[in-house]
Amino acid sequence: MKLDVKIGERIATVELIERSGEYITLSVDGRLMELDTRLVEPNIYSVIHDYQSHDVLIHDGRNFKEYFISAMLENFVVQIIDAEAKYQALRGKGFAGEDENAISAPMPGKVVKIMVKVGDELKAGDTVVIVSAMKMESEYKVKQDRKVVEILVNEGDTIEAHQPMVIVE
Amino acid sequence: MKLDVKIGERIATVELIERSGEYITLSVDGRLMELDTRLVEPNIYSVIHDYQSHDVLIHDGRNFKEYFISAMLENFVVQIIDAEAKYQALRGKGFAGEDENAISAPMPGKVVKIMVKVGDELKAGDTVVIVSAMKMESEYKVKQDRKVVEILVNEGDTIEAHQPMVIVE
Amino acid sequence: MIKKVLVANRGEIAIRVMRTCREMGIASVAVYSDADRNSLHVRMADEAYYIGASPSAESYLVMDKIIEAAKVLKADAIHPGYGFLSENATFSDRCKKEGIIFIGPSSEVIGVMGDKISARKKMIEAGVSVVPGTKGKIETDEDAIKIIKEIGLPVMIKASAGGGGKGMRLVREEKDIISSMRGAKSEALSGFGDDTVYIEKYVENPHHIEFQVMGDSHGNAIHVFERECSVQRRHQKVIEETPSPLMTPELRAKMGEQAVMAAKAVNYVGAGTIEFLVDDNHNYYFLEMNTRLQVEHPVTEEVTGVDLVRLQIEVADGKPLRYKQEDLKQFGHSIEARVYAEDPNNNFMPSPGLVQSILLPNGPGIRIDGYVYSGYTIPIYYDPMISKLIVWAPTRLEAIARMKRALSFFKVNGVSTNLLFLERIMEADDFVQGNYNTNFIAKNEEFLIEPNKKNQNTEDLAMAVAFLHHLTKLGITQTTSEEDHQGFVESKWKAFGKRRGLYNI
Amino acid sequence: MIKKVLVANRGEIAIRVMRTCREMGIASVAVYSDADRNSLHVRMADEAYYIGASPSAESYLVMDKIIEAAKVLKADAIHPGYGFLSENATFSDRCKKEGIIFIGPSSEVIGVMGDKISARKKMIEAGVSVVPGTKGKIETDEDAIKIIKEIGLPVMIKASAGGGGKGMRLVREEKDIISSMRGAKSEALSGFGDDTVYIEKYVENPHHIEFQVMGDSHGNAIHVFERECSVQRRHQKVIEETPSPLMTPELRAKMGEQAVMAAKAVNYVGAGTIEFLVDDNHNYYFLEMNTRLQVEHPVTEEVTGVDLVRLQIEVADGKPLRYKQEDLKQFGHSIEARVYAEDPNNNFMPSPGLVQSILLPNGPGIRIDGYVYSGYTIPIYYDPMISKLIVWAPTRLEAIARMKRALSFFKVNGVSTNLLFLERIMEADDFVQGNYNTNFIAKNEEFLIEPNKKNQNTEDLAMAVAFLHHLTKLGITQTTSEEDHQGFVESKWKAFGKRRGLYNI
Repeated sequence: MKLDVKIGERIATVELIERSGEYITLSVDGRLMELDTRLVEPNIYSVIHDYQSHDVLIHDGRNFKEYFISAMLENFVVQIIDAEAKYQALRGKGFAGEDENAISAPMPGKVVKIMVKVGDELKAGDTVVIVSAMKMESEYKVKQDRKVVEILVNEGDTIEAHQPMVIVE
Repeated sequence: MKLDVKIGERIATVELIERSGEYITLSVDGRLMELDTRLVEPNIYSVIHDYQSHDVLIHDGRNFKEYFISAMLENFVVQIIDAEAKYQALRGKGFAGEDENAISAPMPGKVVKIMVKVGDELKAGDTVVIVSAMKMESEYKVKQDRKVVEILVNEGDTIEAHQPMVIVE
Repeated sequence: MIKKVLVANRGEIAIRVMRTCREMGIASVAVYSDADRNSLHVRMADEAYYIGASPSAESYLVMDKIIEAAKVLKADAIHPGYGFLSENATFSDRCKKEGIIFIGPSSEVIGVMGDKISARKKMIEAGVSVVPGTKGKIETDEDAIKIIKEIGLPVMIKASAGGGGKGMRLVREEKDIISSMRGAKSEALSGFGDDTVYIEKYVENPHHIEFQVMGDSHGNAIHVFERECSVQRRHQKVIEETPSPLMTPELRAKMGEQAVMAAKAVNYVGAGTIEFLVDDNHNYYFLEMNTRLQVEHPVTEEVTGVDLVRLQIEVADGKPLRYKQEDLKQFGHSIEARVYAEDPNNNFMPSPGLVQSILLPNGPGIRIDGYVYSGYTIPIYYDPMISKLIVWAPTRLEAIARMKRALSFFKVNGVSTNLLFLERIMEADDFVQGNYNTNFIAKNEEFLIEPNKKNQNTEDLAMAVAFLHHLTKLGITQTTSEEDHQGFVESKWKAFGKRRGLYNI
Repeated sequence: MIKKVLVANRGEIAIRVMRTCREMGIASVAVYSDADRNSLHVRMADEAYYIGASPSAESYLVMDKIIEAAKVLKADAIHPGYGFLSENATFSDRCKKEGIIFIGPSSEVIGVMGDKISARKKMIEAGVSVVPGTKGKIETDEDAIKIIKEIGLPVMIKASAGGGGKGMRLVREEKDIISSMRGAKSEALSGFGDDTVYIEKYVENPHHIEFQVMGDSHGNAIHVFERECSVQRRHQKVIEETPSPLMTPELRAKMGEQAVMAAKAVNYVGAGTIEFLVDDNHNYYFLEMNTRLQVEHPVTEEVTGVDLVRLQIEVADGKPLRYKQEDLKQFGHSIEARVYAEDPNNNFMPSPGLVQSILLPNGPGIRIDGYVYSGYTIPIYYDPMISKLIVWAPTRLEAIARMKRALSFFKVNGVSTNLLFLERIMEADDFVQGNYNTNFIAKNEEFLIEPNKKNQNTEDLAMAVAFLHHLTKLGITQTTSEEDHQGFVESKWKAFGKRRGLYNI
């Protein structure tokens, strides 16, 4: 089992070499690592690697192949790059299926205002929706010229993190 | 829905009158109670009753119809008495399916010593097994004259709470 | 005699108040909105009363609902916490009319001290040092130059009717006075229809230092020393400590005396805070008074052993203050860090949601005033502050080390937090040296937000864990084998030998 | 210079030591058995080393394994915690031979003070007050009568080779001396093959009071005041506090001086505890010395601000003590309660297992030294103490109130605990009045174990919740409706009206 994994600009090949219960041997860009990993709490792994003890928190990212990781007082955004993602990248859409077609917020909140209607032609930087959470309002904009295809929420709705609100093309 | 419920010597009839989501109306021995109950953590209910706020911990007891409850700095052992339990009681076996045929420990531990073998005739008070947990050894005895029918564990085994170790008749 | 207190608040401060109530043998009443039914303050209260929909304007800010709760459940007193109705003169008055003790000052005192202009006036009368300046209308450019020369540059020209930064001009050089006067006046006229301006001394990168005061209804007032609150992001405090690294015993004595004078000037009853701006030369100026318990009150409690909530309840109940000024001593050092559910790497975007588990640091010298438990969903409606982490240690450097230790063992599993940002503050040279003012976060922003210690090993580890977690999600995993450790080590090394051979080709 | 410490322990004390290491910038190494791979001390350590199977005889007690871990990971020092190898002279010696600093006294000191007989002798030489008596063989009944008259009744006749209560006779009246001598001797002969007996003064229901001492390698020794440890169940401490309610400043000064004399007599380096028996008339007698950190050390830290683990590491590193005797003051009052996973209603049977969630009390004046987290399975192999709850407050009564508050907000979800038992201790008159000795738990057993406040309302509530939970388990439940509160209240009252009508028939 082998996959490419991306952090920032770096893409590394990670390969599973042997797995015996919680004891795992793998390589990262050819560097062998022997890990003793235990899921001690939901989304928290205790990892012992070369006698070093690490508590690693992992959460789902903005899509199926993205993860947010905290370890050793550092934060990482990690993307898994499989065959599908590579195909997308070749077509110029970037890695890890970043779906720029759906406008969403990274946290739960309440839709305060929808600034567009279906069919609107938007200029880069136009605000699409305003979402409020914890006394702070955030504007969600399009980064390039787009057209509004579908609106999936109403003003006043409470939304989940990463829930698509507006589809543009 | 109506069931008899037992704490200590008291047996009360509890009847569900209305349930609307987490808002529940029931009666205990004819006394009406309106409860707002939320499962806030696994096995912990936050209950508001007549404006009183209670945190109620509930855990499974020694059998399917028994529960251990902690509330307001008090501990309770509660038994649900349904038709089957009543039938058992009529036959003189006591309520709530107390299965005196299986010797078990109330906590997890390690079987230190099995003092009997299948076919042994035991006198009341004879020790059947010794279980160790947390540096303390406990002896499990028969309360009346019994015969050993089956031995389900070996010395050195780790056992779960309430796991039957020896069957007597 | 207060026997039941309704806490008109939520979150950590509601719990803080209830803890002291329980210790005093006083029953506590929680109020809650739809979003807060499962909140810890409801679970911990003796009684709980539903007061409306989730937005605070429909629940925690609705006086009628709070009063109704207090009446139905026969609470003797209402503790407002901070925020919400805590500095609302109308609410204080309403409680009084309903025969309920408001644990805080009277509406008159809130009125005088709540308004910055009237507070400034009152303080000048009482002989408290305020920012030098004039409030009289400036008629001519000549008057302006004359006054500014008296005050000394730099100054701030402010529109009397102003607000939100409009009609304000900072003047650093004499040659800019006339153009700035004109600019401020014209902006004030177009902005507020009134070109009245006044002039105040501009305090450069000030320290924000506040004094805790307590007054009782018998005419006694004391101060409980200072808190240094200069670590702020957009006027939001992030770290507070006491003693202030800037403070000297002489300055403390002088400022403390002024704080007590300020409290006595308004016959203050309850807990209050006198905020000062202090410059690097130890000049200090009254800024405002907060007529309530402050978020950062625990650091004061840690170095003095005083329970400020207990004192609040006692003086609200008509009792005299249990401490005289000379009874109070500062012992050791305390720092508070405010833990927010927010993402510092994403413009400090709030991060409400489900907390799957929370692991608190605990141990010696640690106090945690929070309200989040494992399985709790932080609502989207309220403040993102989820916990206050307070440390005490004999010395400031040991307190910093302790705070770093505590932050590194504090795990909130499920939402983003500012824990790493707080940890970086503890590592910033300016902070460690106690050499900082309100400019600290702006000055150190790059250091605080972008940790520059990216470590290849940790990155590899993150990649490995993401890979394994992804396989697990896809179902590509063996079940846990019960193989023992020794057996594993052997088989692992055998496999390793093979692989190493391969890699060496 | 110590830069890396291996902690040869587990549970709360391993974590306690690691916290201070982290604050001192010292790396920490955890060791772990099979049962402890998921334990918090492993998660919190910088490094971790596997040392064997779950039973402590196969892991935490195996010196070779511990030394191997220290060598492989290049630890400069080993902190033994309490229990396990902490008072093992051979281990202290082994560390020395391997060139590893043992954070504790030398094997010679452990040897002398670990043995009660030689410790008693050493203390007599040093002029420390020990229980009056003789260790010379008593030959004749006449000798016995003479000696007992000198010591004064009551006395204990003890077999020299004795143990486990055999060969012991308590003598309260002169007429019983001869028969008791004969009884003790014959029991000693048949029990141990040696009829040598000696005589000691019997201390009636003593207080168990200990003094914390610290010594450095420069000849300095200080005491850090007393701890009252009389609340014991079967010689197991349950509650400790400082200051002792029995103590007077004069007695403290005298006993503290003796404790320092004891430490100096053996050139003690490190943290140690001098245990005394004290009678109601303030007579005190050296009982034994513990040559390690005590479980109950936090109460001392709370009232003095001293970090005892930091001092241990500093003096082990050859540094002089940072405090002189006159630097130390007691401030306020501290109580520790030991939280055990056990069932007080079932003969204190241990209760290991899965902790589904844990909610800690926190807030002002609370310190928690524990090791259990939500989702952790408490292993069956080790001590049932899962947490220490320590409170500080300005006065003893406030500390008791605070402890009660904390206990009532402490929730361990999944295993039985003694939390209610601890709460009852805080409510026992004898405890509240500070009027107790080692007989306290036996005397108050009925009150402590059987809460007599059975409340019909709570019982009804328990029945209702069990009923609802049972229905849920059977699958008889509606899914949660999103109906709002107001709608519910109306429909509920409608239904109520109907039912009430029915019931009134």
